[in-house]
Amino acid sequence: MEEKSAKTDWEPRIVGFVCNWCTYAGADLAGTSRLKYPPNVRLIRLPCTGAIDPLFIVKAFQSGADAVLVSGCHPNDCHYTSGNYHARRKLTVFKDLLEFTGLDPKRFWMSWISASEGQKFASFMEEIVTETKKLGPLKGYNN
Amino acid sequence: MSSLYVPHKAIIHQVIEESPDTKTFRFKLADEKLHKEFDFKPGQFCEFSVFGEGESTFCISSSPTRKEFLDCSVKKVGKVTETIHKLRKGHTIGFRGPYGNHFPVDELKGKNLIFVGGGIGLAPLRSLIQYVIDKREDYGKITILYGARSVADLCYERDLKKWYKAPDTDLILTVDPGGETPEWAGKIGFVPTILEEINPSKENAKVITCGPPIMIKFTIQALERMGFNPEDIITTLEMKMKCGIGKCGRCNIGHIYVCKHGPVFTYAQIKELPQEF
Amino acid sequence: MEDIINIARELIKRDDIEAIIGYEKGRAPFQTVPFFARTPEDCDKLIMNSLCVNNLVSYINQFSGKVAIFVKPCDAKALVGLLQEHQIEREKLHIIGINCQGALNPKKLRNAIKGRMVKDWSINGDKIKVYYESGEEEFNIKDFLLDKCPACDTRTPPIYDELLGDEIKTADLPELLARVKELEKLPAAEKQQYWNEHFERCLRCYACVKICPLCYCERCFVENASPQWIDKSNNLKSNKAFHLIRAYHLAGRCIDCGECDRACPMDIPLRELNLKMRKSVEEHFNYVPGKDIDVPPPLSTFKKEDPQDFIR
Amino acid sequence: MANIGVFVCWCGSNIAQTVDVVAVAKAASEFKDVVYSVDYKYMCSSPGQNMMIDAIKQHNLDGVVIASCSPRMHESTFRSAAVLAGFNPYMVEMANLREHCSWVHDNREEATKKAIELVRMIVAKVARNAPLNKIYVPVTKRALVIGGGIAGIQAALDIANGGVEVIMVEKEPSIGGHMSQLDETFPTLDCSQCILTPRMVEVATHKNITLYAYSEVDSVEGFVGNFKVKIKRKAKCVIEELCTGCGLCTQKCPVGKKGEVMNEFEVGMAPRPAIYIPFPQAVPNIPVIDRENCTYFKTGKCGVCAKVCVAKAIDFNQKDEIVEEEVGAIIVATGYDLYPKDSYGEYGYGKFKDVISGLEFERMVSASGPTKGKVLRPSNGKPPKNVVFIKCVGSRDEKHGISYCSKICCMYTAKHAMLLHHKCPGAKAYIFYMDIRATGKGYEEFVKRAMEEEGAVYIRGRVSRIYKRKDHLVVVGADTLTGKPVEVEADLVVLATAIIAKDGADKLAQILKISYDTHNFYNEAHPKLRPVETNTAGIFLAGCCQAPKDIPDSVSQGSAAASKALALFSKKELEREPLISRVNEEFCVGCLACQPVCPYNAIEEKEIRDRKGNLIKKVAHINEGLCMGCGACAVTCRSGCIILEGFTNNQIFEQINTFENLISKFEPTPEETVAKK
Amino acid sequence: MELILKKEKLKEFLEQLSKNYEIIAPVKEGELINFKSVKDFTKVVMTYQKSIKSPKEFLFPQCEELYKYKFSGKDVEIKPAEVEKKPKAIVGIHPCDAVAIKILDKLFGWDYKDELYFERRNNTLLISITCNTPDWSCFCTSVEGTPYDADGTDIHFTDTGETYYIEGKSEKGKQILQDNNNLFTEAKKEDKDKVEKIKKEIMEQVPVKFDIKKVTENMDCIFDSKLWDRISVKCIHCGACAYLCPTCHCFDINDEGNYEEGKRIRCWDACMFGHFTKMAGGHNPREDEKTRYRQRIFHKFNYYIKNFDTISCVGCGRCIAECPAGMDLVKTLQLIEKGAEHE
Repeated sequence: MEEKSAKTDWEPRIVGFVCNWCTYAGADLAGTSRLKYPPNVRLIRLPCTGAIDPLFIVKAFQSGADAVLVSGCHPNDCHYTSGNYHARRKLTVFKDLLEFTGLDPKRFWMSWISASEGQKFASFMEEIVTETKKLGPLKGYNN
Repeated sequence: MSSLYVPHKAIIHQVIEESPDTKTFRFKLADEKLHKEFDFKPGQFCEFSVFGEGESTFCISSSPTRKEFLDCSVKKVGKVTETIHKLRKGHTIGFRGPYGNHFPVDELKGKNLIFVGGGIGLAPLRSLIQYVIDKREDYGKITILYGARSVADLCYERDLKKWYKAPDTDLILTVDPGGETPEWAGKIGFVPTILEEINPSKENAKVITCGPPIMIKFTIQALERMGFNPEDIITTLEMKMKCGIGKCGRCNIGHIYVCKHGPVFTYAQIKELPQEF
Repeated sequence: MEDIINIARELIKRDDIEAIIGYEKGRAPFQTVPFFARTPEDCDKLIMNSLCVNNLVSYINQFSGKVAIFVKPCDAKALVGLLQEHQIEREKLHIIGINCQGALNPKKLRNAIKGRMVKDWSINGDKIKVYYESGEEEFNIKDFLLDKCPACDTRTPPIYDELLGDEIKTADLPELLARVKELEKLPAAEKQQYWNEHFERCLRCYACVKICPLCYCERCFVENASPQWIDKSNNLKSNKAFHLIRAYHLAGRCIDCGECDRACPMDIPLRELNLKMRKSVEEHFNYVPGKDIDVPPPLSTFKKEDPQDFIR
Repeated sequence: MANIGVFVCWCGSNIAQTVDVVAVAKAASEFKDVVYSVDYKYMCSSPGQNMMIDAIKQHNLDGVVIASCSPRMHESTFRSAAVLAGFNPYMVEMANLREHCSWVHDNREEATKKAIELVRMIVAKVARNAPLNKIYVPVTKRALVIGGGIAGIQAALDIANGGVEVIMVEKEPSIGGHMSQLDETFPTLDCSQCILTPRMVEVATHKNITLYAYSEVDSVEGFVGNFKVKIKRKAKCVIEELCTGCGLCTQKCPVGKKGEVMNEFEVGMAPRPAIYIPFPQAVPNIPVIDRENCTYFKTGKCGVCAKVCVAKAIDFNQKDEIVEEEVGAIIVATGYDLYPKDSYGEYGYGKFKDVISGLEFERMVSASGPTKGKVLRPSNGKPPKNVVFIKCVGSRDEKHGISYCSKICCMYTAKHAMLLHHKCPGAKAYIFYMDIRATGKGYEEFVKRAMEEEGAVYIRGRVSRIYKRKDHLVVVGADTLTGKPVEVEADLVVLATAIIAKDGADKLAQILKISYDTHNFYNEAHPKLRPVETNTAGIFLAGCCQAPKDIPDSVSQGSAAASKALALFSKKELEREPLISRVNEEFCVGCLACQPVCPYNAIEEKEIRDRKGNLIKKVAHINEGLCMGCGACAVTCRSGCIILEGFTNNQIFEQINTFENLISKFEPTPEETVAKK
Repeated sequence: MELILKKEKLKEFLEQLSKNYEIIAPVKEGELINFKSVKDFTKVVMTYQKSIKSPKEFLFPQCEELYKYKFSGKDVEIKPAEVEKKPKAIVGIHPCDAVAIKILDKLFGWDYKDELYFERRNNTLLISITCNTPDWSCFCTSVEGTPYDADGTDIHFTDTGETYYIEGKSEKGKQILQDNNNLFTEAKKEDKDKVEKIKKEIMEQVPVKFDIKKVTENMDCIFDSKLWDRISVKCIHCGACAYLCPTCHCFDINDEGNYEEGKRIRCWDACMFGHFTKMAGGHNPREDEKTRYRQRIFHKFNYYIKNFDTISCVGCGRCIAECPAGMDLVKTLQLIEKGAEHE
């Protein structure tokens, strides 16, 4: 671990769980708009943020993610009317739990990014990567 | 180190679809020399690994008299078997074994053999049937009664055709009522019923049976009615196993470890066990 | 004590009651264990005192017929949860409510007697009297209360068919979430260290899961092999994942009976995790579990105006 | 264990320029289960698709990964192509190397590395995919149209003319909507009533249309092709079959004479009786009793209407009634409301009688309106000389109002200026505006005409306040073009108030389970490509319930929605994507935590019984017709008994898990190295 | 060979020992006593009531890797696990836990010799100590054990107050004592007498609770008794008893890893878990709580005798003391002692 963090070429690994209708499309828009952001993010497409289980997040940390991002449609815009509201509740308490057990709050991000917010997506990715770099590699989840 | 649990690599050579939910996997140990030296007895089982999924226990359904390949027949029932069913020619699997006891091939010499099989339960019998057919002169008359739910569920079609032609061998096939097709020329009825119908002689005979628990239960009842001694009825038991070598502690029925003392038992032995299987 | 035996005897005579779920004295000093009375004679063994700690409601579904059950406020809150989640049928229950002024920690008591052989013990008011082979000793009950008890605001079961005694109101309780708030103040690294040390010890015996009245899943997520979310290896990585999700699954549902805490052979402070979830749900969604049968659990519902400060 | 083929697309140079596609294909060929890996210039081209089809056959593939653009772009393309190869389309997945990689990164090495990982994740996912089959559900060939404005009327007539039965539900006593309130319509200035009324009559008389006026949708259950709708028919207290529409009752009704009840149709500018027909051309032409204001209902005495009705059509005992209808598609055309009167205090609306809304002006200029078509000052009943029109009242005002443009105000204000000119010769129109948006056919010319031929004075700028000076209103503003303050002494001020969503639109959306935006306008499924569909299959949108629109747009959307519905009805059975949730009944404990999270009410309790009929347990069951595959239930289930096909836990798990690969486990970890020493 | 070690010299002894051995000894963790690999020998707690876990995990870890696998193309690479070679000394093991290791030896050694276990086993030195603080749940004396008889260990300690009375049991143990001769003094007769007295006193603290002969005799005819229904209702089917038990040895074999690589591991399993014997098709020979609890008791007090000529219970009492549901093995055995008829 120590060895890993000492390396200067360390790049954070970020997993994003995003909904198909808004954020995934927003990321697509960032692409079509040729906006640049760091290549550290791997998105996993789900139909809706409502379909994101905290187990996914834990598993992502276990699998070596240094930060996890959940993003979906803005309130009221959910393709399935309420998935994002359910996700918001679930992840509110789960985020509390993660923090309570010592996870830095800057390692778990949640956002609403619509299909038209390519710019927001790109700059958000930029920010997450920058912040995660400041924190260094995550310890305590991947042994 | 820990060679006990480390499987040999084996390569799938052929996948045969036996029935809608059963496939036979024909494989060879990757190490040629090891494959040549590998020996087992009919009735023994092995641990079959799909790396990343886990191990599953299957009997070896081919005969040690035919050494080119090893066969395992697998019915799709759970997570591991589901993945096994996705295997194709050329895939690598893990294999350890053989484990457990075997059919008493020496004791059976000179006896008339009656095989009663149901569904995928024919797999362990197949090993023995091939064995005795290959050593035909050592054994007496062979009667094979094999049944399945429907015509499509009958396994080992190619073998059945060969057994049909084997010397001094009777092959009787049956399907459960409703499972027949218009072309079906075999019997229609449950295995125990057909067994009583064909009424094989118990003289100098041994019965080897395997199939679903309910079939075994009624077959044994039928055999008892027909006057067979519990000592002359041989079957194999199935329990959940992990290690296969009498350590992990889940396949025991009473103090008997199925993986070590079994899986082949006579009905006389089974009667003595706690009824927990 | 007479009371409960008489009540039980009357109940068991009824045709429709299969068993009475209560407590009997255990073999160890200060031990009580769950007991299922099926005959009037059995009923004589029933006891009820502040050492009756087990939450009995998980035993209800062991019986196919109607059962009578003695419930402390903790048990009753669990009942509310189970009724809310369709796990038990109200008609198949006769609930005898027992007021509670706090239950005792038998382990603490055993430590206090320093290995002396105990002949018997009895509880009188706020004192517990211990009879040794020779001599006796008296202890103050309040020094031996279970951690969950001093701050508990429910002294009378929220649900019952009959109640022994009168309803008790509470006042001037210590802060329930004091410990959680204390832990919250720690810097992230210290929090992580604190929990890692605990999680590392976990045996994965699942006593916490199996004892929990609200963990009734037929297949716990940790047993799910498809996919195997949580590795079977008991290393920090998977232990932590297990405990995080266990606590999360109880968010908005845990009624703070503290059974997980008590059951854990490795002394992992599971209740602190559960309380954190309680705090979170109460703060954000203004919901306290174990009170209302007709309200859906908070994580199965939402309000448009739920807080979302942390969402960007 | 599978045979997976990986097809890496160059997308011309779109991907290949930034990502070393050859390296990606090579790396993929070494992944577990990958038996075939290739790169190609344009995978989506016909030769590209054929390449996939050939490989499926040749290499006996049971999984395909197309590493190209976004699955939102071409997933259906490749899945359809797979079907041609006799291959299960759900065994095809896409890795997004273009939008999520080559287009957003510059560094070739890093982008290639990322591309390889993206492919690896999808390969791992596909290995867990299972073949799925489409779901087929029967269709009820009837449509429900909610709202009888012009959009609803158009949709209903188009569907009915297509030979399909239509149920139309209208909240008000008459259909017609806002269009029936208008006088003349831009840009042709043809009479609104003249073009609308025949269509209203057609609705009433069409053999395929059942009209429920004075009714509301109470509940909707079911799913596309199979909706069960409960409609509340409010009691009219008039027996429709008997009523001849003679109108005697409305004339004799003692209520309303003193202006205690104002006519909604006249935007409160004229009184109406308690039993009334909203306007003379109403359809159906049957009066209703407004029970709140009826003396009989208030005091139990009166009953004049019953006494004068020769047809004996009055029935005070009528009750609200619920009727149930089964339909296969629903068109929502519930229209709009106007921005509330009292919101703009600085314009004196409500305070000064001579400040009116556009719609009030519209009624004023209407020949059938309260002033019989004369423009009169409400304060003194005299014709005005100077009239100030203020545009964007509420619209485009994020601070006080709403952010969007109400779209029609530019045009109708120009129209109003013209009508003023026609009806009040000599009166002068001053128009305060922010921009002029005249984008329709003939619109720009229309505005120009208002300016140049009809003498309307356009002042660019906002009005800061209006105050009363003697008999006049002084409108104070600034001309932003000249940069000078402007003051107009007006006799009448007309506010072009914003269009807002219909009151109760959110409630109806919840009944219909369709999504709506922050302004309560209904969301279309796709802003460009699916503008009349909602995300709930079988429910379509028409008119202003989706966003502000003018009449031509509303009508075209009505027709579009109708064509969508007719297309739906053209099939015997509906094909649905099988990407829905399923319950593992073996482990479900029936806690039903999943039930309240389902936005489609697709989860029911199901009893599992043994052969003898004894109840074993109750479990959750998902109605596959209703499930839309959002997956909320799947993650609510604590024991993981619900899986979402296409996004199963196994698939997600493998995707996440693949991630771990960076550190090879064959190299000892630092801890292991230490331990060995 | 009997020696005396002054208590303050224990640290020195362990330091000497640690030159060749990794020292595993009981230490305090919060309220618990647990065996740990120790470097700071001042932390070692030789006199303790009951360690929460038995030290069996140092021979048979809760989780251990059997081998690693990695796919490359269609092929799989397999790399068997290796056991670390450094010898371990388990210091301060109570006699019950020491006896348990002998019991485990039998299982791991029959037919197929479990190399992973024996590699560790043969590399482990056992230094036992007389248990002078038994608690209410202890019943070693009822299962033919004693709190002081540590058969099978290498060196045995007895805490006599100020000193440890030390017996060299095995050749290996004796050699170690010899090598560190300078730390000890020769035991005298009065020391011996003192130890005998201590032993007698402790024996009194652990009264015999049942006649194990009678229990085991009765087992065969009690299998179908209704008793099991009654006793097992209380059980909540966690694995606490099995995981804390020094003789329980059931394990599971699993693959852990990702899509392309991973390891096969074996980890403890417990017969009280519902899925323990559940087969892939759904059939479970021990479906209900009754059969599972019965299996546990029979395995320890009947099947084990039939296969290995010994019961597999050492009377440590952990399963009783730690059972969250208040299941009491002693009570169960007392019922069995009374026979099937008495229910």
